[in-house]
Amino acid sequence: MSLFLLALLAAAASGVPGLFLRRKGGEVAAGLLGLAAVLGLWASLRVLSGVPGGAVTLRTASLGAPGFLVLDPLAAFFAIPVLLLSVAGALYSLGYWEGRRGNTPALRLVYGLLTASLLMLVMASHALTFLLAWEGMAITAFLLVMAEDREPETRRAGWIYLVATHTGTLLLFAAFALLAKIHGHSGFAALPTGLAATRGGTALFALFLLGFGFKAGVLPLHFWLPPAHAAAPSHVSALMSGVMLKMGILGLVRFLSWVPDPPIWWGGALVALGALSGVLGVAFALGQHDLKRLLAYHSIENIGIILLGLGLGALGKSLGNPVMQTLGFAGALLHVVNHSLFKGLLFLSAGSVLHATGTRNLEQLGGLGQRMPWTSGAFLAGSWAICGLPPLNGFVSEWLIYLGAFRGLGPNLGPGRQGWPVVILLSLALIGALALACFAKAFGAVFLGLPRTGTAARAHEAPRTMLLPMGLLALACLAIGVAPILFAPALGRVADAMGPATGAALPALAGLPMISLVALVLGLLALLLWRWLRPMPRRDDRPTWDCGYAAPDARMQYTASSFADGLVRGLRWALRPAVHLPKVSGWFPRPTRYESHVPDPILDRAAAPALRFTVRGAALLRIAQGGALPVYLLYVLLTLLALLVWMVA
Amino acid sequence: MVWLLILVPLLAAAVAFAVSSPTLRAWILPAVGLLHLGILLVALAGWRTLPATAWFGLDALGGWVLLVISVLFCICAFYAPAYLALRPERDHRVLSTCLLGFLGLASLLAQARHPGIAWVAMETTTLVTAPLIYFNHNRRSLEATWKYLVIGSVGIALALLGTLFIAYAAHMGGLDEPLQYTRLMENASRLSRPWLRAGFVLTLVGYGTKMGLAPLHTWKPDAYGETPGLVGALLAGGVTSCAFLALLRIYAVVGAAGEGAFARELLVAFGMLSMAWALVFMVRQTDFKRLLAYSSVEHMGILVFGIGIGGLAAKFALFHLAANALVKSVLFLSAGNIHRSYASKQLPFVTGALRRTPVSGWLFLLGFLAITGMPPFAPFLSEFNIASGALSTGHILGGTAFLVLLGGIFLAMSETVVQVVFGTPSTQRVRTPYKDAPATTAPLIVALGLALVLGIWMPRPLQAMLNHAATTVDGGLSARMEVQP
Amino acid sequence: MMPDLLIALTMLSNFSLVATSRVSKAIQFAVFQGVLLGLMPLAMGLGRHFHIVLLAIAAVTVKGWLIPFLFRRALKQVHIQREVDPYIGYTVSLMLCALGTGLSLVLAHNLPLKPGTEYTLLVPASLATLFTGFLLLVSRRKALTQVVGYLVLENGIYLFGLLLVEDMPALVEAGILLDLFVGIFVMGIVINHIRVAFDSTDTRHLAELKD
Amino acid sequence: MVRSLLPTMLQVLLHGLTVLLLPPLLPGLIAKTKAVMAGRKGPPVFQLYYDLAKLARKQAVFSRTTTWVFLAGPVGGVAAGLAASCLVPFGHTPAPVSFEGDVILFAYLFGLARFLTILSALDTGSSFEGMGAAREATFSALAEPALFLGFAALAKATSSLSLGTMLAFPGSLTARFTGPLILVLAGWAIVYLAENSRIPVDDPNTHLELTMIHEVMVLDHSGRPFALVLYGASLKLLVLGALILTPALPRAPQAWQNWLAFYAALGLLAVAVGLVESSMARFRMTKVPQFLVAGVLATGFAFLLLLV
Repeated sequence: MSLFLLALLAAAASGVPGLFLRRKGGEVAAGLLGLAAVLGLWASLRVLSGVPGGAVTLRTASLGAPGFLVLDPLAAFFAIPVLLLSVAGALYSLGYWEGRRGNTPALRLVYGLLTASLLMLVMASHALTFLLAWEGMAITAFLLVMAEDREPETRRAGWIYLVATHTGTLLLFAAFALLAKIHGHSGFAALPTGLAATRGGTALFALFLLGFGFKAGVLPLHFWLPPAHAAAPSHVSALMSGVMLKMGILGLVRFLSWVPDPPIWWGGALVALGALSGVLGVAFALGQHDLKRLLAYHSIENIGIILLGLGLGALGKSLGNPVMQTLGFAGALLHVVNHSLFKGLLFLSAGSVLHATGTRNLEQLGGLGQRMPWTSGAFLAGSWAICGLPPLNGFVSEWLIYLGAFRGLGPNLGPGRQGWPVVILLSLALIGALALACFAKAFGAVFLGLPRTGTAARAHEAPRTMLLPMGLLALACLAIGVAPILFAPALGRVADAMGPATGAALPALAGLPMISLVALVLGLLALLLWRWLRPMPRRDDRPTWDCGYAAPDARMQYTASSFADGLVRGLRWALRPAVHLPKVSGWFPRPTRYESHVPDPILDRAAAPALRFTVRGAALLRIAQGGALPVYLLYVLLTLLALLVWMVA
Repeated sequence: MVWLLILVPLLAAAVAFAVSSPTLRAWILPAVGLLHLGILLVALAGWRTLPATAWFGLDALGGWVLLVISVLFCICAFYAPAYLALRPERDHRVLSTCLLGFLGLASLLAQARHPGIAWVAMETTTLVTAPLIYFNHNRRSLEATWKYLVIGSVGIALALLGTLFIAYAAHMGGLDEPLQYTRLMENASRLSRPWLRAGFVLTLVGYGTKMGLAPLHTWKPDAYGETPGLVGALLAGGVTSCAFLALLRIYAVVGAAGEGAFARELLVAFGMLSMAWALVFMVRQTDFKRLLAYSSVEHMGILVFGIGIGGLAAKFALFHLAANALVKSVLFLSAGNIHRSYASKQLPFVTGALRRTPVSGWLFLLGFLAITGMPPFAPFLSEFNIASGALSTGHILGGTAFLVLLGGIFLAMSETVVQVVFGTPSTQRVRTPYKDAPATTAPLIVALGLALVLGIWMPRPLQAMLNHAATTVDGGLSARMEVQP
Repeated sequence: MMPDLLIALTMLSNFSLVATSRVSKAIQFAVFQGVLLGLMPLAMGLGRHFHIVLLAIAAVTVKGWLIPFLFRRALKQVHIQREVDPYIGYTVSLMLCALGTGLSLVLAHNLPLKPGTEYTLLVPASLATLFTGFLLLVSRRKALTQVVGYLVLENGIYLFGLLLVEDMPALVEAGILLDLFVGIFVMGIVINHIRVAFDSTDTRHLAELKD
Repeated sequence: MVRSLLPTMLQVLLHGLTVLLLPPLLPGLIAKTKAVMAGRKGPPVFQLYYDLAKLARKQAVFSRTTTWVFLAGPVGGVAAGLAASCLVPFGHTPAPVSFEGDVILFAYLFGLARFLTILSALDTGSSFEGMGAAREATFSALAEPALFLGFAALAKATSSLSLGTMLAFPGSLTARFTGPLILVLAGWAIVYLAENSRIPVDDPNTHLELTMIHEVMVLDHSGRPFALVLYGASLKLLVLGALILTPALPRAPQAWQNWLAFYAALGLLAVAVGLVESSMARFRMTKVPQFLVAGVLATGFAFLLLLV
């Protein structure tokens, strides 16, 4: 525990020296975060290996239950991605951000604070400490999103994010208030049996689902996410998407772990939301042209997968089906870590692309694979993992959820419940296929083929400080993917937190070592075939075969939009793409352009209009403050009369 | 002690009026502020129980409010010299005099044990603060002053009638003057109900006008918008607190008489209405000083709402009094700095404050986040506990509305604040000599620091005092029982 | 007997206040009303209490001499005679005033007096005067007339105060009276400033600040 | 121990040999069938073997735009195919590797192959290959659910998650399972045609690039890489074929009988595909999704039948 607190302090202080140092501030910050990572990981791993972690009680002006910060397995588990990604981001920023912008020291400071509040959040075991860390996280993240506040786009994104996160916080206010009413104190504790079925339990579930859903970016509460992730500096996007969203999941997980007897429909609701976020998330990703927005929508999709897992676990818990429970929760939790790893990797490599070319627009990139081989390798690894393809980590967590869902089919769950596992199966399959298409599009458009613009042609490989963290994350992905069995015991211990000894069964899964085996076979075969191809006679000075057309150039190649076109058309009913299709007429039509983009369903079609409406309404009421003193006095008189009459009546 | 607290500032006011050198006069303010705070602390340290018939004296509630006002005054006073140095063109003889006068009258009000005296103090406060609003001596400030004066006087007159009604309620109950609060509360059961209710309604409207509860708040945006941030801070944190205290005294009597339910309904209703009304006028508010004024209306609403809920919420409403005063001072003073620097307080012209006046910009942003309930600042504790108090005592509807309104207000306020603070300063604005200097920012930082500390830790005696004050307000125990030394 | 007569006169003056269009007349009525109320305690036969006599004298001096003096000064400076186009016309004002009086009777009916009090008219009269003052404040444009309204409103309150005059602490009474005076005084000053700034005391000019 | 181990060793060996040697025969059979139906002589059944041998010796030509990703397609395709082949039982002979949940791995290995093929197609920067890749991605998104619904149905019926036991269906075949089984097989047959890019979804030997799906993706491959592509395609025919055939096959007492049955069935399958190809024309691109949806519906309906 003390180690962990030390790590927390180191993280919080990481930006401070930079304020006073003229040079090397970034290196110091990275070093401190590295120290924090070492200490924190050591502490967390000890806890995950079964050593009991400690608890700390803070004194605040408010009365409360003891144990304001507790380092339990859940906390340790969620701390791991935090530490990994924050240090990776700090390293990355050395090459990505340092020296390029004016506000670097402030940014460093806030980045450290964000890490610290995240570390505090995972340990929080009391409403006040939780909200404290929660808001600390939200506000520091807001400041980081605002890093480039010279662009109006960034300011808009930051504001939307701020409003969304605060709304979520207010919902949490209400939730914790109800919780305090139930417990009599604001500490975290298991709920009494039978409460979940009451109206209070329902309200609690709804409030937590909404409050944490805002942060996790569950559809339809996701609308703040794409703009914010696109606007933030890439290493911040990595941290936000990789870790901050997961704090919403952490909240849900903690809540579910308190409930001994969740009603069936809770699991159902989670599954439904998961399916919605998963499928629509990836569908909307397909329609994006902005690389970082695309990744942001994929975060929504992965949150959906996690929710599917949680829902499965909750169903298992309420049906008393330990296998479903274990596999569901374990899969969801593992996917939390996995997603933070590969999504961090993806955002970092997207950052290098942005760094090298200065644009995020897929249609202006291309052919970067030859110019930045390492970055393209990193992005490929990330895509590989996020599509859940073996032998990387994404597959393992999805495999656990699949397995749980299939197992849920076996025993007869009773009328109306059979559907849920199938929903999970189908949405996972669909998500997998669509994600594959989407990342084929993204990777192809950015790294393959010919550069579509001069900037893309002049791109350069990123510096080592940026490549190193990507490499580390990629290795982590590979490790989990190839040897999942190594992580099973820790995972089991965390899953135990979700209910009586559920996780114990996990390491016993025969599949995990087998996956490693198949992965090895796969690698071996690939190696052999590669060796066979190497010595072949070859010449590579020819243009691409284009059916007899001699000089193919970049303008002829398939664009990202046309790649996704088929699917976007297929999903027209959901995506409602805005297509700008000018009429071409006359014998010699003037040059024209075809555009299509997919606006966000909530932000652009619901939230913004609603806001405009409200503003207009408020403008109408402004006359009440018209400036005429007699009118103001009339208000006083009328209030008085009204009250007197009300009193008499 | 009692008289020192009142007379020191009043004498200082006379001195300030006499002194001719502006700088010297400016420095009287912080000196007296510190002195007053010191005396107050000594007075609070050495509690003794007051006799029921005492005309003056400091009980937990009055002590708490006066402490808040005194601290607030110190912050503003330490800010004043630097600010007044920035305005050499304006003679501040009247300003300084009135500021000090206000401090003295606030002390009088806080220690008055008789409703009549409390009323006199309140009325005089109105008259003393009117010239403050006219500091800028232009048409706009004149209009603001006029409105403040007329609406305030009318309101306070109604409060007088209400006080008389309550006196008559006692008279009917065979209870005769002198009617100190203590006597009133101890014999509350004998008061005649109809007169008591009518009296409370009148005092609520009267003192509510001074507090700025919607729809009686109409003078507020004009007054706060046209005065220097310095005065705005004192009005928003000081005068309103005085009115709130005067109202609480009556409320305590009403509660002690068993008419609490009736009063609570009214308070909750006023709280809701004030928050909603403020929200409407915060939407797309381009003048950030008026924005702060409406935020003040909102927080007056939160205060009465908390009191109306009672129990935990009432305690944290009193706590919110302090939190609000501190953070509001930060907001008003930093807004004043930004105003100085841009020579404008209108939105399209004021952007990128973080770049033009970094310290004030950050203070403004942090102040905004603090006032909207971001932990670990003090307002978070109060707003969270008021909400949870409401929800856990069965006021589901009220609590929900409270949270919804908070959300809406955040939405509206943040839009303006983000535009003011972030972005790049428009280039064609006139350059003003103002630059952030320690003298104009240090007091703000101290205030924000206090708000921070208050949010995390509170000294035991202070907690005890707060608890006693809360019980006093709820009419639980008569004002005679004091915090022991 | 005597008090009731005075009260009746007060209520009459209310009506004439809202009916008159001349500012100077309005002021005279207000002052007249003030003096009536100042004499009230003596009429109620409380002459035996020394402090009440003092109070009466003070009230009469303030309301009958000081305040009129202030008003006349202000009137000379702003040299206006009549309240042209008020927000609410005179006839309507009269009706409203009557309505207010009726309402105050209803309210007073709901506020039972201490058994054995002979001045049953006192409460309705004071409320009616209060409403009249409000009516003037709300319906008139000239700053001066609004001050008159404020004065009338205060009169109403003073009238109710008479119910308690016997055992009201002199300190409080004096304070109230002083405050009234200072209040009017400050308003006078502000009006003067307004005249200088806008060279008119029409409150229509005072509507710059709004949302 | 040894006595029990030996047969298993043999089985695994045979399995491996089948996977390595048999596949190129299937396209030959299909082609032969089509030729016979069309009254032509047609290429020899072993044509693909000759082609592979020739290609292995030829020089490969690479476009300037390509990177290493260009080779990842063929390599990954074959590697994934081979890995997947270890998981699927050939008839009622046990698969070399079999465990709880290998179904999912099986499906995702083919996903991997597809992913890499698409990428290597995009690597050339040719508009045609991009087009093909897009189509592949789009249509497979529809084929996936059909495959998984089929798995779900079988898992429900056999309450098992290992291909070995799931596909060895007839062992536990009762009257109430026959209907669903037929539906699943029908759905999978559609998936089979789509995944192997046969008529009516795609035409392997059309000459108009605009209309191709799979063939157009490999326009630029030549020499050994192209050999791998061809071999991979035939491998897919075999492995997915095993998926369809196994549930349909009766269980024989002796291992060798099972093997024979499987080979016979495989031959029949190839002939059947040939018959389909020669009896109907390619769909318009816009029709293809509806065809695939039919597959989804069939499998889905099968699952529903199992629920009631």
